[in-house]
Amino acid sequence: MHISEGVLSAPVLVAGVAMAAAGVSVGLKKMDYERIPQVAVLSSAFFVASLIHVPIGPSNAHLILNGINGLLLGWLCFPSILVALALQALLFQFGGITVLGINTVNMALPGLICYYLFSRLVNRERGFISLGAAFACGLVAVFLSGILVALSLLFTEESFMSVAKLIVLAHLPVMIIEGIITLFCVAFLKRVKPELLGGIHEKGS
Amino acid sequence: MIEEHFSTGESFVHGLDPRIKIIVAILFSVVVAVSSSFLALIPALVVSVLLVALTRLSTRKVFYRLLLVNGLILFLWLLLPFTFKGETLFTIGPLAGTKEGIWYASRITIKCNTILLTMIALLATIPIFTLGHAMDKLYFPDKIIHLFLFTYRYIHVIFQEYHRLINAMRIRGFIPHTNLHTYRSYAYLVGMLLVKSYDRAERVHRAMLCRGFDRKYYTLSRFSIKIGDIVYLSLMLAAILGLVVLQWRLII
Amino acid sequence: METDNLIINLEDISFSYWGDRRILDCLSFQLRRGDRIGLVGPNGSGKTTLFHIIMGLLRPSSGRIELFGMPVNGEKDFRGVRKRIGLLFQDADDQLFCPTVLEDVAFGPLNLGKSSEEARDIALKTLARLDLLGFENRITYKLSGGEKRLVSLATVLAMDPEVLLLDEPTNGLDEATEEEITHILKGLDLSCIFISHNLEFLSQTTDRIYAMANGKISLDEALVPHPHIHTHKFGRLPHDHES
Amino acid sequence: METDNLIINLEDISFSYWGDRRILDCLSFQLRRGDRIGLVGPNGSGKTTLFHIIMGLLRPSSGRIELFGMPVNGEKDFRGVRKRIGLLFQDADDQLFCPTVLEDVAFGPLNLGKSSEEARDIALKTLARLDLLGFENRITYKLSGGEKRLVSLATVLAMDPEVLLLDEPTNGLDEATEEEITHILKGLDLSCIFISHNLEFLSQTTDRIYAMANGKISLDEALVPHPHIHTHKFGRLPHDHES
Ligand SMILES: Nc1ncnc2c1ncn2[C@@H]1O[C@H](COP(=O)(O)OP(=O)(O)OP(=O)(O)O)[C@@H](O)[C@H]1O
Ligand SMILES: Nc1ncnc2c1ncn2[C@@H]1O[C@H](COP(=O)(O)OP(=O)(O)OP(=O)(O)O)[C@@H](O)[C@H]1O
Ligand SMILES: [Mg+2]
Ligand SMILES: [Mg+2]
Repeated sequence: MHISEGVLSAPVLVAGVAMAAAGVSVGLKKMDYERIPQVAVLSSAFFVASLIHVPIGPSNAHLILNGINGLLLGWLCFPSILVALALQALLFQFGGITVLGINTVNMALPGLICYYLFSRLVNRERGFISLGAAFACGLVAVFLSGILVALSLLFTEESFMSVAKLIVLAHLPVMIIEGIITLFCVAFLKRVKPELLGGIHEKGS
Repeated sequence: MIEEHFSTGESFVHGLDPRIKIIVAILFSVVVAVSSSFLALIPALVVSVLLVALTRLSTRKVFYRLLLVNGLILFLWLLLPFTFKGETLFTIGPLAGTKEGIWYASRITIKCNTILLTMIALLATIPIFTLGHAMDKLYFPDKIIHLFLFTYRYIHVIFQEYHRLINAMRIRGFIPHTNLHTYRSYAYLVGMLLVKSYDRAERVHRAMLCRGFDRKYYTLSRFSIKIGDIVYLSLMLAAILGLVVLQWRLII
Repeated sequence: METDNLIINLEDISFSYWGDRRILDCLSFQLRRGDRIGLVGPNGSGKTTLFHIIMGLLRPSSGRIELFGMPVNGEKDFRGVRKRIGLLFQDADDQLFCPTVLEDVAFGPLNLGKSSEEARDIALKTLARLDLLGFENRITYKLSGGEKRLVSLATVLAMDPEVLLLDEPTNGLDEATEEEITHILKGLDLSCIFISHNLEFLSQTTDRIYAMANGKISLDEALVPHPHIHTHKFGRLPHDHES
Repeated sequence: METDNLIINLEDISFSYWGDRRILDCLSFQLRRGDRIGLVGPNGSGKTTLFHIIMGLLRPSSGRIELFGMPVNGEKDFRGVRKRIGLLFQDADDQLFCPTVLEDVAFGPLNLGKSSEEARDIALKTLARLDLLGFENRITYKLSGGEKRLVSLATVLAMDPEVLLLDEPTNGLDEATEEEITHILKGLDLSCIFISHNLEFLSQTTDRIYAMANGKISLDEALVPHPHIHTHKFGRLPHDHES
């Protein structure tokens, strides 16, 4: 969920940039040069996946996948998401320069949190624990993103309350779908290429 | 295909040094983003329209881009006038539209469009690869630049891969509905994309090793500042300063 | 009547990608029931593009498409006929996206509205037909190139199509797999179009060969068999040298 | 002495991916200076894997590798010799990772420590040698399949290698491009190994053909030219039919 340009107040924008800078620099530290192609190719995969629209009843929503991004990339999801958002801004004019920081935080921070919450569980042998964790991972990541977007708006202006509520509400169906998709996606990876779930973030460091 | 719609052109703006354009775009956007007074915002909007006019891009294309983004803004227009507290300006049934709400929505509309127009005029007119090289010359961290360039390079490969997979689904009669079969199929699609991407990344890294890659990237890019660049930069700095003054006076 | 047998009828089709040069230029083409046609042409001549247009994955800028005697226009029309035409992609890597072979082969039947049991049944039968029993639980991603081709073919056949469009089915395959595929394709009683650069394969599996160039298709009359110095088939069975 | 000319010497190499079956199984192989060798084998027999082992991109679980008369073990040793061996990857999209053709071709020379001017010069010369002048500023991902192959070859040649390892260089190319590549490769005065399923190509460009199967390599002695019915080359020039 992007926040458009011009909506947020200066303090929120600055806080966004500061937090994004912190996250990205930790991410960059953890990413040695050798792994740039790997992270880049996965970032492009997430960029492309975010162009997929799935139906929800009469409407549809595009995939966000920040849960699984966090799961695969750990801290590296900060630079990964930053780059993907920058390219979306440049190619489609979604979002823009000044909201790049806050948008990155709103999507990457939940990814990172989910990485710490669920990575272990997802990698469990036991099928249902692992799949349950995958579902929760997709769901919680989008939920947190919705909350962060709402908070960004509230910190800007209290009168945004009803807009913020609507946004969280709009995230609810998306949450469930992201949960389901993350579940099946993890099931797929576990069968096809489990080393990917073992994490790109820990290898080589 | 994922296209850069605005990056090619013959205009004066397309020929400017990309470093100058990046600096101006960032400064201008930041000033607009933190401004609140219409006294500053309306001139800023005018400047951004002028900037786009200078690029001689197709008006239709630019307009189309704005239209997409203003969809969201429209949503705010439907909400803000009725949710902001303040002086009632009009009523529709039980809903009371406030002056403050309308002002706020107008402010957002102007800011959003101004920044977008600036981005189109200044950043979207730089080919992405050149943009990467220019950021390198501007001392952005080189890891982020290489990540950026690689990501852009492989977006195309993966987008094509995605397209082929989705076609493979379509020719087998796949029609998306709100059901588990649909979500599972999409999840498999995403999983397959990730796996293929991961393999590709491994092969790319090997290809780099084969050509003597040793954790250092070099670039061949060369830029040079011309008179036109200096003139443009000076004018734009003056304009930005003007906006700051307009905005600042009002704060006092 | 003649027209009853007209399965694919393209009239004056033109197409270009994103304002590029014209890939197809007023192309006309007919496929009748029972036809087995080979299609050759240089890289980039638009053979793959043509197949995608027939399937409605790409839309021509002008021209008329009739499939099974009915004009087709929008996505809706194509959805109806796609089930009756099987397309094998140029790159088998693109066709398989489910984790296991069984799921992939059952995907088509599921989309046709079959229950999971029926779909499973159909999938198993199709695999048996291609001598692929035992592959059900293999991970598609880990199949070899030749196996991927065969499984892709199974996914197409599982939908019980009336026409087959195969895009370079033998590309990148070793001789043994190529022979296997040739053998299977010879045995299928369907109308079909095969794209290939491999003339030997085409001469074995098709009745007529068309050539594509400059955005048009023409019957190739220069197709005359003639003696040609060629090296022996080899490299398939290295234990020959050992035994 | 014999050994002075031994460029690649593999002894008893075994390899498997992630606890899979053994892809290479006690394989031994020699390449001498001036050798031009073709390598064939079914899909998945491990040809690509073998190339990657020679380059040190994958490490064998057992066995000895000697390159240019010296044993190589760790990444360090391989770094030294990689510059002297040029590997063309099976998929050109893996090989071209820089934005423009010029940058991609200059990438190798830059890593060899050349200045940007020198690297630029070398890149331009290599492009000229392959008749690719005018391609410098083309975007790599927008090249056609054949162009990608040729540019990949340029990126390899720009490093001025002593040995060339090409992995299916003609795969998916049409006849014209294939002939062009065949012509270029015939003209190169290097030791080389070409993987291909295309026997005609190999018979034109190599002196000897080895076959790979069951994790081993053996000289294929069945390679004897014999007459064979073949159809004419055709389909290239459709205006023949029109004129
Ligand atoms: N998605 C695309 N976007 C833009 N151009 C494309 C796209 N796909 C193909 N082309 C171009 O269209 C032309 C025809 O491509 P097509 O794949 O139909 O050729 P083909 O005859 O199948 O060639 P090949 O023998 O290599 O498979 C080529 O020049 C190709 O570069
Ligand atoms: N990264 C990998 N991880 C796991 N298995 C792999 C990997 N790469 C290749 N394999 C497997 O190793 C085997 C040998 O692969 P390889 O690519 O060397 O075969 P090849 O002889 O080059 O085949 P082709 O003619 O299809 O190119 C195959 O069974 C393949 O599935
Ligand atoms: Mg094709
Ligand atoms: Mg191979």
